[in-house]
Amino acid sequence: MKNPLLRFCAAGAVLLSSLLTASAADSKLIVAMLPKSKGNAYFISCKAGADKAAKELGIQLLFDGPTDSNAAKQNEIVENWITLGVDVIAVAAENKEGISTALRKAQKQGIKVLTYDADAMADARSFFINQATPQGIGQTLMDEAARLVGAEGEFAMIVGSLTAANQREWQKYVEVRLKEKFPKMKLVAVRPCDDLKDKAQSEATALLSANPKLKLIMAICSPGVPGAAEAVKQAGLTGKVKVMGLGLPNENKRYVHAGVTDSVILWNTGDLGYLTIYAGVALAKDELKKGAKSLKTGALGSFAIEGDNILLGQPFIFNQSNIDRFDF
Amino acid sequence: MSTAAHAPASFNRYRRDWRALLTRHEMLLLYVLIAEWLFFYFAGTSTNRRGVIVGFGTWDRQFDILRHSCEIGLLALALTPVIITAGIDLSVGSLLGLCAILFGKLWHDAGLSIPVAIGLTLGIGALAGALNAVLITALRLPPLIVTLGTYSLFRGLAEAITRGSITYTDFPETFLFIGQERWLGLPTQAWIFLLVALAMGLLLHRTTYGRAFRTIGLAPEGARYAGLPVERRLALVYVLAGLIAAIAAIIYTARLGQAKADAGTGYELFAITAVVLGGTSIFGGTGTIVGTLLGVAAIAVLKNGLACLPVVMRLNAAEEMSGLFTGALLLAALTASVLPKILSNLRPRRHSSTQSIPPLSP
Amino acid sequence: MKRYFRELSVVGALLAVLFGLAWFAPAFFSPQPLLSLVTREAPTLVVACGMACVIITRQIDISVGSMFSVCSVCAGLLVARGWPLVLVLPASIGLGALFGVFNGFLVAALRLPSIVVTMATMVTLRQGLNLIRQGEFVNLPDRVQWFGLSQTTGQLVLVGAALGLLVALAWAMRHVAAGRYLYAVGTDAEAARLAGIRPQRVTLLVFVFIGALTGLGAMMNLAQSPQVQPLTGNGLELKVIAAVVVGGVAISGGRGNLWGAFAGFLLLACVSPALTHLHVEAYWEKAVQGAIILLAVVADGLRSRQSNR
Amino acid sequence: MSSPLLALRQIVKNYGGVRALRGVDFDLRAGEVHALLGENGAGKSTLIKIVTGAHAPDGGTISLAGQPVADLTPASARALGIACIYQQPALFPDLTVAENLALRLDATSAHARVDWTARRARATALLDRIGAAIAPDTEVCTLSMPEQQLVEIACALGSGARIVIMDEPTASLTQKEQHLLYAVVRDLRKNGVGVIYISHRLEEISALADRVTVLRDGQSVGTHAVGDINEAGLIRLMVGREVAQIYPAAESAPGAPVLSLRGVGCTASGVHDVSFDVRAGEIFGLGGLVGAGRTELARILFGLTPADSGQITLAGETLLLRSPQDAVAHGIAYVPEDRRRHGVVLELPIAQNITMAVHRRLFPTTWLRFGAERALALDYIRDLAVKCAGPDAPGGSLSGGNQQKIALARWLATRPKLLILDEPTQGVDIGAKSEIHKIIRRLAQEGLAVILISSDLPEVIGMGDRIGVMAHGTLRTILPGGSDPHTVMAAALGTAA
Repeated sequence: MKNPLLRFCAAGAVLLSSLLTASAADSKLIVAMLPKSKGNAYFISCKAGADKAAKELGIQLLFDGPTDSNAAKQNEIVENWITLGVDVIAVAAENKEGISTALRKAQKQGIKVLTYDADAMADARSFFINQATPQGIGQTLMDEAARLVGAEGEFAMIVGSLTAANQREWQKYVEVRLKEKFPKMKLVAVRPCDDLKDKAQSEATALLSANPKLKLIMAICSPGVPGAAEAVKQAGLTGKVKVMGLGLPNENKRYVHAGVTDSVILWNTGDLGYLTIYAGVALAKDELKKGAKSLKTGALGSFAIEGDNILLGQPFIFNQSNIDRFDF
Repeated sequence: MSTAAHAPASFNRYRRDWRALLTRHEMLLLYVLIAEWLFFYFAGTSTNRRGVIVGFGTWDRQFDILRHSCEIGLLALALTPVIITAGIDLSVGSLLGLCAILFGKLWHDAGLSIPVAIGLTLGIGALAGALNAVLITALRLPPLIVTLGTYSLFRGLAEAITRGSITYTDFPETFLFIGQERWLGLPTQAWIFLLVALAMGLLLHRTTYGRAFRTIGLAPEGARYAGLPVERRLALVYVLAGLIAAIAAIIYTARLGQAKADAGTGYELFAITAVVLGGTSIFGGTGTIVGTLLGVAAIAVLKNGLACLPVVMRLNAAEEMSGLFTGALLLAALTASVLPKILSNLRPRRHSSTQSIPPLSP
Repeated sequence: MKRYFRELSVVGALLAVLFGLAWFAPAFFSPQPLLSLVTREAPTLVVACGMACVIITRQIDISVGSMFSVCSVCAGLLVARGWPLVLVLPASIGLGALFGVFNGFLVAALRLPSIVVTMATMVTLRQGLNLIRQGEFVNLPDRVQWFGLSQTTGQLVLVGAALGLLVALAWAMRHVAAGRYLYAVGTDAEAARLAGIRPQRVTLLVFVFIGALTGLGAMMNLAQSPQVQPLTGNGLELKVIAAVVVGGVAISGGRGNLWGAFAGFLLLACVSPALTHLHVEAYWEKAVQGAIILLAVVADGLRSRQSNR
Repeated sequence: MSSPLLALRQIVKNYGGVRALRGVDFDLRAGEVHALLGENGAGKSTLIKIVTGAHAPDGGTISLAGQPVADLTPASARALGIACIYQQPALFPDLTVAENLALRLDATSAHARVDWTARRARATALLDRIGAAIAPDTEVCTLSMPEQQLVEIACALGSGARIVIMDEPTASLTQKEQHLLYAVVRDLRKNGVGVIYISHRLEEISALADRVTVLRDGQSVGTHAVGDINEAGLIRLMVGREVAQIYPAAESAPGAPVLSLRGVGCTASGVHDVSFDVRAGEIFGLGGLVGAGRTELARILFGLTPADSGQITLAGETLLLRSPQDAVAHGIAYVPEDRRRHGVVLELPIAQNITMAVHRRLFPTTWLRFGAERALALDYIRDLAVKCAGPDAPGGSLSGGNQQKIALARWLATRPKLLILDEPTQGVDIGAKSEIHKIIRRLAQEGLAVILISSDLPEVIGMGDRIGVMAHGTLRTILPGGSDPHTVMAAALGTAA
């Protein structure tokens, strides 16, 4: 029974493989891009920009990642890419130290490594596409929050999960900035929403009734902003309690127009993806080397390089006046 | 007296038939695994632009699969005896997280040396398993509910202790060796995994403990009437599960170089799937370590192999596809396991109904 | 009194939490926020009712979270395509029921253990949804929220619907023969068969029922916000199972009732907002919930030990 | 004469290899109480299960009031007016009394509204009618065994059935409740109901029944009007053979006392004040009716339900038996009554079943030694002449008698000082039965102290060197072996106490 079965399987596998590999045999440059969490709208919009760049440059783009932020899975995917022999790996690191081992291994195999969105250890990659440092994000968030409430009063934060590393970083810098510059403001609570919009709404509702003096809710995960906005809207506190945070224009447009959400802060994520691909290809073709001062891209012109950081530019503040101009 | 009828010759013939029957599930799984592997070997291997052979059919890939399977594999090993006694332990994934951060804390905050911290962590794992054990054996509570509670509790404690954010990193190279390097040709943790597998295999198949687990799973009352120490054996199973979860935590930490409260989230589900896929009956009594290993391998090969397929790569959906296929594989395995019984029941129609719907087992 | 000791003890714990809140954080009871919180829990309550029925029948369904997500997304897509709500509602319920038929068939006809079957369904549905939607939100037209009613009316309608369903179901579980069949099958399927009940059919139907309720719950969730997130049902299964078990429904079947499950549900649902109101840091939430579940089962264990003596 | 209410013709039923019924004819007229009599295992329970639709017969016809019925199910049997009171109450323990009555009585559709007031009222009425003081809202699991039996009786009464089957209804009833039951039976008869009444209490039968049918080994051995046959005649029909001939006799005198009990009791299991000695080489038969406390006593001796009073001494040593492990460690072995649940693990191989209780001795390092295990198993398979395909065949592949031998072998392997056998020949065919008897006698001959619990009266009398008779949780009397069955039965019934 065993031998015929084996033979049958082998034959089937050969047949199928010839079909499958035939279509993959085009020898395009392969850039693999790893988001923190694939389902997150933030990274989906990154992918849109990356796709555009990939088409312009005629390369193959692999875009894969964990469905939830998970450092272990990120490592596994990178290691898979190493054995797949891709040309460039671009990573948004969930965990700095954790991913770096895998990235160093990739470099050893001659694969070019970039980081975007969140950096790894400096020796584990060539360049970091710096959309904004955690410090910069924290500052911008806090400054905008202070502007909205006149630098005075209580505010609360909604975070993705209690264990998401980048958000803890942002939160840290928000708190640093708060301490330095806004003594009259007070952070009264930090609640997790497990990256669930519905849970963010429940949490925000509870925050509102628990803290009657609350002036503002800052959500630093993208499902959190519309969730908090819906809570404020339902509580009838539109305008009285400000909502702001890190989020995507499309998910928040209706709340911004309704005056519930005041500002949504984000860099142009599409551009981030676009720039990452351009940088990756340049790196693979040896057009981008250490010490370069700028990088030219197709549609977006050139970007400045500072050390090993390629700068995307400052975070962008979307509000009623400009949000309709963006679609991502 | 017809003692002559029991000549050893006739015994041997029967034994062979029976063995074949027992191993049928494992053999089927082995065929599936081989077919899977061959398929991915041919379909998932190619030559890249620089003329290097890449993809599934490389040694590196095989080692990676092994490396990535160790933690879930360990949890599956821990769960095999649990499920053989007709129990279940949902808390192992959470316990992995708790042990990981306690290990980090012991080393980083308490300043203990790595070996001492490892020792203490294993102790904590066993202790946490003992909590499950006490609730299940002394209070006779259903394992499903007890471990559902500790599933929340352990993860919650991990988050509370680290306030969610603390991540322990910068472990010494010597420690990371366990998770990131190779030793004697294989990834270091694979040796630990194989050692635990061997130990569990021996425990389950070569000692009186394994006998007791099986008997308890098949007939808990019968085991009591045979004078077996039912409570003590059951307790042992859960303590062992805790201990192995702690080992998995150490390996996890060493592989990623970090200890964080979210370690091992959702692993319990994959581990249970692997065990059931490996032919261990969720009603208890039957199951082998070899089956569990094959189950783990089938899932791991599927997951990693899919990620190497050009079609799947183009869809950017390796993880979803592997989840989808794993679920389907599990359903197929379950259905295949009852199909012969269903078919044979179809003929004498009414008899079957006396043995009613299986209740929720654990 | 003694018969409902278990349920009453949960109610007692719930009252203690509520009194504690009234004392330390009276703001919890301000009507509008409370209504919003309660509305958010309404869909979960509907699913928990179904779960209570399933567990009373001595089965379990851990695929509800995935079914909830799939129903939500499918219903959302239909609404976004312009289907009228009167058609989407039965479609969502029907889709859930269809999943229920699948689970129920495998459990009742093939006699597979429900925990494994529904685990497989859970993984398959969740990953299938991820594959197709990649986490993308479904944006809904404005007319959907609150079914086009005003917010307060909509909230009241949803809460009313959930409570109405609870009351109706609790009544039916006690006063309609079919409800009693669930207890009979859950207690002893063989004795039930001897009493002329068809256990297989009851099992199949109870899975279909929880599927349909999950579809309904998904619609109730859909009506609360203008967007559907595909992750929406994540973790729902553990939440409702825990609620039902804390409420005194025995995992071994045949024992417990919906009022107890409701009390357990409220108790667990209170934890998170209560911690917020008491300004306890969020890190403790999961640990507190785990401790409540364990306390409930330990109490059960101690009590049954005593009554065995 | 019109056709009988119920007529069974040539009913055959096989369980696996065991022929439980081999062509039984039976009929029941309206307004009569027809007693069904027979030893344990004669096929009474099987016959009842067929009439109630719980099991389908393998052959024969069933007709109700002249109409043949095929494919009887529990539901259709109920719809046709057949009600049954089982020996073990088949109630739902977590539901209330009223609820249980309703589930058993109402063949309503699933949509039907449940009227609790009416349910309670009916339950109260029914319970009142049989004079039982049970509140309808009590959960059945909180009721005592006799109370549960009363609920069963109320159930049968309320069913409005044409045929009521009572399977040893008085087994666990007290005197007062028995009289309630008799009144119910007479009441039913007066209303034209046919009652099939199963009992071991012969005086009950002569007081209640109109006709009596005796079953033996799955066949009917005669139907008589109660007035035409006396108790002695019935016992002769039931036993069917001369007792002394077929049981192996003792060849040597027993030795010193091995076990002695002094005032042993356990409140939880209802056993009190039991005192007796068992000597080495002696078979101590323990007789009595079902529910007399024999199995409960055995469970005390095996540490399953520890004694809370009295003193147990084994080979001069006073024992505290708190768990089966204690009992095994002291050389007590117990072959339980429920072979399938407690005795043989059907899924496990024979060898593993045999060595289950000797792990510590056979595998001192906890390391399995398959060779030694196999050798040990083969020894016992040969020694006890177990008919099997080999030591690796699963226990479930064996016939009842051979399973019993396996259960016996497990305990012999522990080399016990005291062997307790609980119904060792129940559900065992005749051939295997006498083999088991020979084995037991041989073991005693080798110096083992044996306690033999059996409901099979001839067995206790024929095998026992002395016979202890239990009733209502205590030892009534000790009779010499080979006593007159009537004396033993009388002691068990308590008539001559």
